[in-house]
Amino acid sequence: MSGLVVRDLQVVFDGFVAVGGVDLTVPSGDVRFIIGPNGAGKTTLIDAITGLARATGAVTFDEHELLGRKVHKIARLGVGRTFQNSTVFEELTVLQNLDIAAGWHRGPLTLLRRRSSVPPEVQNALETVRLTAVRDQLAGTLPHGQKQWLEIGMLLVQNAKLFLLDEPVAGMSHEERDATGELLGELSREHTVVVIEHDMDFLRRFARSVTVMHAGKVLSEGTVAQVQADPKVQEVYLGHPVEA
Amino acid sequence: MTLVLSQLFTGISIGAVLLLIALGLSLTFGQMNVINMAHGELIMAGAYTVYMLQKVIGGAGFSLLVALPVAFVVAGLMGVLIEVLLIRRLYARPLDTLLVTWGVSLLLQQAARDLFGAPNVQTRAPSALTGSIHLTDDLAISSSRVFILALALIAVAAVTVVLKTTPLGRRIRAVMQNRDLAAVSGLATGRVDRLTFFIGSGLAGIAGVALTLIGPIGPTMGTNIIVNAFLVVVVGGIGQLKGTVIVAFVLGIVQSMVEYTTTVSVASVIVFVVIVAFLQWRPQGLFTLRTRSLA
Amino acid sequence: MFRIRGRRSATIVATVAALAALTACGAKTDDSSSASAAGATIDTSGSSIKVGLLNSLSGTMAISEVTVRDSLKLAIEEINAGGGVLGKQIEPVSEDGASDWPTFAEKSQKLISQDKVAAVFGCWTSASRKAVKPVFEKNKSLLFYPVQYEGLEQSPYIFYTGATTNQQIVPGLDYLKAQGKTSLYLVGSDYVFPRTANKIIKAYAEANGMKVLGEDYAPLGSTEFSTIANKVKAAGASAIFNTLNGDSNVAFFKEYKSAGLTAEKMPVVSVSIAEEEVKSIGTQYLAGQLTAWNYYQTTEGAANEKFVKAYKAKYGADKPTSDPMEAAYTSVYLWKAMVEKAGSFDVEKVKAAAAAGGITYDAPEGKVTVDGPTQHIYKTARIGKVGDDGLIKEVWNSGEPIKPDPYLKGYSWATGLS
Amino acid sequence: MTTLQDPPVAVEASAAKAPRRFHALIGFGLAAVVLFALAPVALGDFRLGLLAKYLCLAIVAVGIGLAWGRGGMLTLGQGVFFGLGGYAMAMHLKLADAGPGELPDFMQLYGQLDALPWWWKPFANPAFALAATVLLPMLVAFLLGLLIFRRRVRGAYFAILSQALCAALAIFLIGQQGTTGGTNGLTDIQGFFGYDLNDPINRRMIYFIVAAALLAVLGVAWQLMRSRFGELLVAVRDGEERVRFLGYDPANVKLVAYVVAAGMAGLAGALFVPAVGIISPAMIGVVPSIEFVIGVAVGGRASLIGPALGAIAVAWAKTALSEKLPSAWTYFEGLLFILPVVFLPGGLASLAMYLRRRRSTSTEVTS
Repeated sequence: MSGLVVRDLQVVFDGFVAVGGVDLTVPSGDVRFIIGPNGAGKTTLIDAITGLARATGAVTFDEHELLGRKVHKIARLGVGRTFQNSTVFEELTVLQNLDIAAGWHRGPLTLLRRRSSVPPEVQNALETVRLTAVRDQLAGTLPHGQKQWLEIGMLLVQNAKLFLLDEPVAGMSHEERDATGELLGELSREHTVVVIEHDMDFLRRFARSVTVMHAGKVLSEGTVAQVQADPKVQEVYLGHPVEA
Repeated sequence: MTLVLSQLFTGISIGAVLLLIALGLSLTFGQMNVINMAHGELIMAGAYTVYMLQKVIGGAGFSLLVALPVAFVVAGLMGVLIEVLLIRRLYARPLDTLLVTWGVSLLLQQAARDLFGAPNVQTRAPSALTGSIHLTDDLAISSSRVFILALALIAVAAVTVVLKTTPLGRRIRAVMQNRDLAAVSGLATGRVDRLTFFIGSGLAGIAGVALTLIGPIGPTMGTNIIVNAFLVVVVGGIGQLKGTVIVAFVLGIVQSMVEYTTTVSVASVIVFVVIVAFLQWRPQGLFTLRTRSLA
Repeated sequence: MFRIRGRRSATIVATVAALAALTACGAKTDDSSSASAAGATIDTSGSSIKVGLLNSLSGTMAISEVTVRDSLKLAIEEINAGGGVLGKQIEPVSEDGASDWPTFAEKSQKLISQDKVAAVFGCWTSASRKAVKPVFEKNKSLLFYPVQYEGLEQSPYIFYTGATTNQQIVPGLDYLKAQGKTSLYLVGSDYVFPRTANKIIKAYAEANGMKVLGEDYAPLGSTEFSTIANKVKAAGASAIFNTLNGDSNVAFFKEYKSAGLTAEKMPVVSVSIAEEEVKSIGTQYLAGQLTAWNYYQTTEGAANEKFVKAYKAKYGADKPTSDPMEAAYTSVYLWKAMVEKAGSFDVEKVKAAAAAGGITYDAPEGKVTVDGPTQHIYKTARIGKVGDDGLIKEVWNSGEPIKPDPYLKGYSWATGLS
Repeated sequence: MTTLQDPPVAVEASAAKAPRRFHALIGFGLAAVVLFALAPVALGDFRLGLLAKYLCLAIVAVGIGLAWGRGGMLTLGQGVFFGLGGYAMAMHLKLADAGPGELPDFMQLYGQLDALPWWWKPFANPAFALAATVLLPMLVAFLLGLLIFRRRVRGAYFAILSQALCAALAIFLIGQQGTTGGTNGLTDIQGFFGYDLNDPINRRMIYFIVAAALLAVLGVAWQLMRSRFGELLVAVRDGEERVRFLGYDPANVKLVAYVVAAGMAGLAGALFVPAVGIISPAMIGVVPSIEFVIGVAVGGRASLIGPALGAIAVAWAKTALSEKLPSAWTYFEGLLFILPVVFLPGGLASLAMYLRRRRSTSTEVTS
């Protein structure tokens, strides 16, 4: 089936089990939120899918097996991700950032020439993530929210089909969150989106489905309402304002 | 058989020298990720300490014993001075630290030349450390090498104890594993850095004292040994004392065996090839701390 | 546009043709300094005459070469005090070779074409001499080289005032043979002099019934000698011939002593350890060992007493004098003698004066004579023993100055070496 | 042209950009006038010869600027490639000096060889030797880079490994005296492809070749920096892992920059031989290799012209200072490593950029 399929995924660091047997199915077009307390293994799960952490089990995306492939080969299969701390190239302009993200398939001759015009997909992405006005500004000078958008824009031009976003709205203002949420909705028309997030309010408004992780395992899965009603989740989140 | 044994011991003793030199580095480079190219000049400072003390105290054996703590403090303080004045500004730029400390090493070398003169100076070794100990009739090991081996092992043990059991050691490891987190949890990372640097540099001073027994004491004595010492730490793996210890001895034995059967120049090339091959197998060194950071 | 020598290469001509238009504006054929191809211009206009002193004042070789520069300056001062050369005061221009061979070449070019010196004194390592040799030959200018070396060289523009192999190494071997030593172990730094010296030693040993039990080279500056000491000990030779240089000697002798070897059981003959080095290694390790040179601070004679006294008065009572320093000091006086005989500073005339023979000087090492054809000098070989006081005492000498033979043509066993 | 539409804020972006075409053309023109017209007229043969040597060092510096400034690879081993290029050239020139079928002088003296070693033979061919001066270093860099970058050895590890390579190669070359000339290196080179190097006019020709090579190398570096590859290289420097997640293999990107830098160092070494007349292991070891880097740090590691100017300035300062005060040079050199790196990490080039920015903001205010 298309979409992301994870079966019995295990990641072990020096004897410490970070992810212990996770099964996860995200059909294409879904906007899946993954939540869980710190240390639940959320980021490690994404690390394993994208090839950063060594794992056992099986991960397929659109029928391609991902485990065992190198990071850049997985990226070429249409798997894109962002990081908790924004990792745009601060010494390059917004345009340059996007142009690089759009270009892994370029041949040597194109690479060795100067960019003569803005590629159409980059232009589109600039408009989608609303960064046209700051196109020639160094990415390092952007405010935090715009950096996160730039990251999403880079995934767009990268032609990623699966978006793995690690806390994309942390540190954003309310307006920025809303805008980001809407952007996620637009994206889901053509992409599969997986978001790691702590912000419950944001989750309730924009998630289509939710997976709750705890101690390296999947605790609960379903719609927002289903998950909120799950007693196991309430137990884990005791003292956390789930109901609020 | 005797030959193999005596060559094995030679290898172990070369390893002990390497270990003593690399031990300080495994703290400053391994724990703090600071490449201190002036480490060799701190070793030099330790060696000149012996020279000065012999002028003041006399008595070869006694002055050598006194030199151990004095050299530790002298080199340690010099290290702290370098840390405070320069390295502190460069924690985010490790490669720049390399260049800056190379500059420091040039300054210290020239300063030594101006203070003590360009020629090597001589120190006297206590007579107990100039001969050899006969294990059998034809198997003898040099007593200065035994002394250095013992010194190296004691130093390793002491550093291990400090790192594993004392509050300071816990702080050092905390800062190394996550500087930001340690700072947030209220650790004065600046003070921990300075203390780590003091100990690492002080160990260089002790290595300098030991080197007076087997090598020349002069302004350039540090440069000759520093490249190999860095290799030991790199191959041993960052942040891991046991890696440094094992690699120092293995490298010493490989070097002495290859050198015995071929020539020094071939041996140095072979050692380099072995290291590159080894890094193909374990690019992060023999032992690594797995962390979940992006870098 | 360009002066062509020999065959041309099509590829380069093509490249150069592209540049020719550009070069036309720069490469003027009447450029004043291009006259240097015809021979060095020496500035004799003033009341003084410039000479160059080319020594490493920084870097690894500074330790040794600074002492040479000091004794060169001493000789110049003495000559100036005595009225100079041909009525002109000598004005030394000192340059730093920085222990780096290309720098030596650069600085010698500077001394010749900028300072227009009458002669240059200096260089220590063979590598630096090889680097400057083409510069002096090209500019037809003179170099006086004051250090014992490996022979096999005879440049028309270099005077060699240190020993060649038959004045130092061969006498050293003769001495060992006379002492009844039948086997040798060779230890040296990895560069030209030890490798060439050891080749000669092996040929000598073969012809004289001695065995060479092993041969080891350590990189210059190497200070890890435990393996070599092990090899030496295991081989059990009756003597060691040591051509190590600088720092390595310190480490080698410490290791030698640690291995339980002694001067009585297995003496070491060293050819690069002079009084200055004895000081830095320490008599604790060196006492009783042998050296082969042409001069020691203790060499007897009025000329040496005067030299040692003057040197210590100028540079300090604790400063020893040594063979290369003496050869440097002597080289200035020999140049003075040649110039005065020629009656001119002109390089070709000075060379002709030397070639005619009869240039002698009562040097601290004894009377030396310039050998016209080879431009080396006759020197007395002296074997010395390191004493507990750090001085070297002569235990044997060749009796009379030995004729220099850089290519060892007079030794039947040496055929095929050069 | 996108430049015309750039908003004023784009000045900020110039840190990661190569000079614009217009500025670059002016710059190249200016450099050509200085190198080809002014210097040859103003300087005598001796100083011009020195300048040729400095320009060789500048060529190495341009490569280091690319690898280190743009690519983040602090290579402390450029001496290896400089040496390979130099030895390839010197081997050919020695063979040409000796004449067909003859052995070079030092081999007869020290090697006692009857025949040329097999690996010397191809260098008798001028085309092979010329190609080898650049291709041989590039090949070695390629193989080494493949091993090192693929295994993600980087940062300090890479720097130390490249330094160890220098030490090993220098010791190895010294050990093979009979076939490489040992510590002496290859010296006493008389001719350069038929031209007599003792003739001052031909030495001027060498200068012009070196100057042209420097301009060409700057041209290559300029094109690489302004190209998409140049942007990618900066991206790899600042976020190697991030680039990986965009589908690139950063090892390949770094490999290209490293190999190009090695080729430049090889070219510089090859030109150094006729310009100075010697190549020896002393030019390969740890110390000269790290000295190549100071000029780059002083001039501005990430800029185009900074490394070249820095290298020339430092080499000139070394000659000038060591003529007057030899021991002062070592102190000065030590400070050169410390002060610019600590207080002006962008080098002199960043100072120039800072001034330009101040001027441009002040003109904005007034207009």
